[in-house]
Amino acid sequence: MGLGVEVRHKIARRAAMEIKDGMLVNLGIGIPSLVPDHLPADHTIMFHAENGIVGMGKSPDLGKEDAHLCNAGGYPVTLQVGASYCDSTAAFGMIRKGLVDVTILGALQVSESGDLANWIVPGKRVPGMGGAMELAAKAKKVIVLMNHREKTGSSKLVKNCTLPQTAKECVHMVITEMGVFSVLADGLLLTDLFAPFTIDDIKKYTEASFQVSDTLTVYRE
Amino acid sequence: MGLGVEVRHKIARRAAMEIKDGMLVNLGIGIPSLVPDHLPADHTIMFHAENGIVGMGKSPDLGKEDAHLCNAGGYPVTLQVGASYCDSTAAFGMIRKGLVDVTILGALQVSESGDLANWIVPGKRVPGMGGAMELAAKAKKVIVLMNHREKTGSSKLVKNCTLPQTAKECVHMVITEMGVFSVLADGLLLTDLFAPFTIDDIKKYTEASFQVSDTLTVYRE
Amino acid sequence: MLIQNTFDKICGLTDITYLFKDGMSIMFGGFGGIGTPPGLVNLILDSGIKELTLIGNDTGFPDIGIGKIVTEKRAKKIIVSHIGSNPNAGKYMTSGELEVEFSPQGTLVERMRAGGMGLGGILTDIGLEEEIVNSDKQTVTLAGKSFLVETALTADVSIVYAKKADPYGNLIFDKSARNTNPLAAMAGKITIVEAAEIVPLGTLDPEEVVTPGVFIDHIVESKGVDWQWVWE
Amino acid sequence: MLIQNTFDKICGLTDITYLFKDGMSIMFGGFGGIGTPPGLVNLILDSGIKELTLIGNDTGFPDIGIGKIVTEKRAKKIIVSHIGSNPNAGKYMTSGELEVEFSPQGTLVERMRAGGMGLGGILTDIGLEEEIVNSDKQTVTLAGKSFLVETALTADVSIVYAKKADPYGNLIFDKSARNTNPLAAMAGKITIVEAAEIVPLGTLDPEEVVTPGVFIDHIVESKGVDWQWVWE
Repeated sequence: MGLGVEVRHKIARRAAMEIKDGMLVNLGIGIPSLVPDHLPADHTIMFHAENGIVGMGKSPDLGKEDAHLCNAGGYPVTLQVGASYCDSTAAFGMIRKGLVDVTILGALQVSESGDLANWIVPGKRVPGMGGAMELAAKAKKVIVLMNHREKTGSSKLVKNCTLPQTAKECVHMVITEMGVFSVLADGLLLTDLFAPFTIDDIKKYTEASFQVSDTLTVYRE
Repeated sequence: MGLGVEVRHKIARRAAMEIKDGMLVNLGIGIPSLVPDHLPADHTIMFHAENGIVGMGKSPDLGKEDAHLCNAGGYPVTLQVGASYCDSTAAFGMIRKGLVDVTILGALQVSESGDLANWIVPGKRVPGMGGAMELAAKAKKVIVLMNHREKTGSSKLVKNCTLPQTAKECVHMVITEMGVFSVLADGLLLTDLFAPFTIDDIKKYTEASFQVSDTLTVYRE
Repeated sequence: MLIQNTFDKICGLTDITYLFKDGMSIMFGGFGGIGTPPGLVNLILDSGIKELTLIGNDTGFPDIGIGKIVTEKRAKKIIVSHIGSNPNAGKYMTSGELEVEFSPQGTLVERMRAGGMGLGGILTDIGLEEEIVNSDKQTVTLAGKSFLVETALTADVSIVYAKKADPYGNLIFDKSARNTNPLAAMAGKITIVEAAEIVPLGTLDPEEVVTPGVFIDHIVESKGVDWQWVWE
Repeated sequence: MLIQNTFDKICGLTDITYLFKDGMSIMFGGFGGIGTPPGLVNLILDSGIKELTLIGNDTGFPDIGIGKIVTEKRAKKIIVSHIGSNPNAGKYMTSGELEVEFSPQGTLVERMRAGGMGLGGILTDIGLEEEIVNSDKQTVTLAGKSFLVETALTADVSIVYAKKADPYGNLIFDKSARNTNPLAAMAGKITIVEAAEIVPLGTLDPEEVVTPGVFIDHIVESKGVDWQWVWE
């Protein structure tokens, strides 16, 4: 995402605040994978992987990798206590039934009404949706972590998605390097501001319209 | 079925001839349950139970029953070597996919074209179809073991079923105390005759029309 | 060994009485009573609730499994594949006291699974030409072949029986008492498991877990059956 | 220990070469190459067959899993949820050499399972409003809610990878290498398993068997992977 390590961890730390004990959580690749670093050591959160793990732990120590114990990206992981394996239908049954409490994923665009586009750039990159549609449509809470803007400078928080949609009105929260937005029935609400960015900065760089919370939390550097 | 022990075993012995090594076989209650008594001791046939057993063995010795290891009728069984348990969806997936090689079951009526009625007597007995529809419709070979006639004397091999049908054109073979019929594309063929019954006896007591095989096998008593 | 109640799922029967209400739907695991949770059946009876819709493989025997609830006339409707082993069910059906929806066994269990998996339903050709099955159902034609639309089943509460449960609700079952339990376990809006044994977190092999704990809301310990089996 | 080939299912790779033909459909287990049978992938490559339709979760990596077959341009069509980890698949798709049918991952695996379970398909609301998913598909309305009709998938041959197989074909899998293998194992008209270990009949616990042997036609012993994992 072209963000520095500190900013990436700032975003991950804020996302971690949305996760409570006992929840089932699915993390996408990139910044979302940093979220566990910001959870209490004695948490009882269970991590879900689309390839059939409930209770996926952190990366193994170097040399302790098991080629048959990997995350959905194909990289070695370990198990949490109380974990289980299942086949892919059960892994997605949990998602479709709404048992994933929080999914944290990246995005290409998010619209004012919470539409998500995160899987295709027509004519450029067509990787396939993988499990993104199920996660986006069915997780109880969908949190998007993304750069506020494209490399070209254009806003990724848009009035309407111009890229093909992954799922409609599915995003609950967007966290960027500038701040945190909640997607409410009447539109976006800026709830958190990451200094040194100002509300004016965000207004300038955001295509979507948004309200500012009366109880805006401002994070100093 | 009101048949004597010897006759019941004669029917079961004939049915056993249709089962070959390596087959997956589902047996109904009543006479079908006697079939294993007539298989070679070293057979490699696997028995299927709708409640989730592949490799169901014979009844346990008295006092060795396990309430959690029972057949679909709720009576204790044992396991064959190589057995496995599964849930009810897998037990029926095997049936629907056509992996049950032979099912042997009872019937109220069988028609000339192999329609089966074996689950309901309207206004009298409506037990529900259980797994009969899947087994009748999808097993590779459906063998019906039944009395040739009702207690009232009327034929159970009929031109058209008057009782509600379990599945259409599904029966491949019918074995009664009088003989054995194959259901062919052009109708019933009597292939085996159990003496002392004669072809004339069968003609007299059978509503369905049938041909007699050129190579009729006659079983002396 | 002391079991830590890490996920607040382990409880006593009295803790969950509040879940049971008149008119609710209850899905149950079990096949001919085998694998139906005896303590939860008694809890339902003791709670006095009525006008229930019961969903499961069959109605057990008159004094075994879910059959006890049917016998006591607590159900207004049952969705099952079979009532042959419980004459009371047939009697109440005939007298008009009990509505019965029959589903072929393989279809019924797929409908239960579909509910648990968040699907709308399944397509099957079983019963396509049998009126008891096909009446009032939509059909879909795929590549020239017709299929019945069979709808997913869910329930307000599912009750299941397991051999072992850990505090997360990971379950393993006992031989042929598995049957419909893994399906009912997934299809409840709330699922209660009665386990013969509750074991510490981390003691079940992750490979052997049949039902992942995420599907389970409440865990109670079983005191075993209080009925006599038909073969006893 | 000597393994008795009681069911004539255990064989060498050369015994099953005859099963592979140009233009056939092949379903494969595995997720990002993990759990895809390496020996059977090589057998397919060595057999020289082409114009294949491949069905499975994804196209692996260029030199890992089913990706090797895609890279060698042996496929004319793939039915997958994802090709992102194999740039060759994207390149051939763009150049028109490879037809790609994308199915959301959870839908894809239910379609595979439905094929194995003898169902016509399933109903889901995933992708109902997304054109890549809903185009040319029928919808069914149940209680006012719309669902897509997603058709069952089967294949001429399925290839799967297991940790252990017994002579009947009863299978257990290895950690997250289970993934789509139990589904592919059921959905093939013919299913071949490559097992890390073949064990005597009766040595697998009947409770731990994930895939019952009745779904398996041929069993070969694995020599392990001949590729380097992305993290190595």
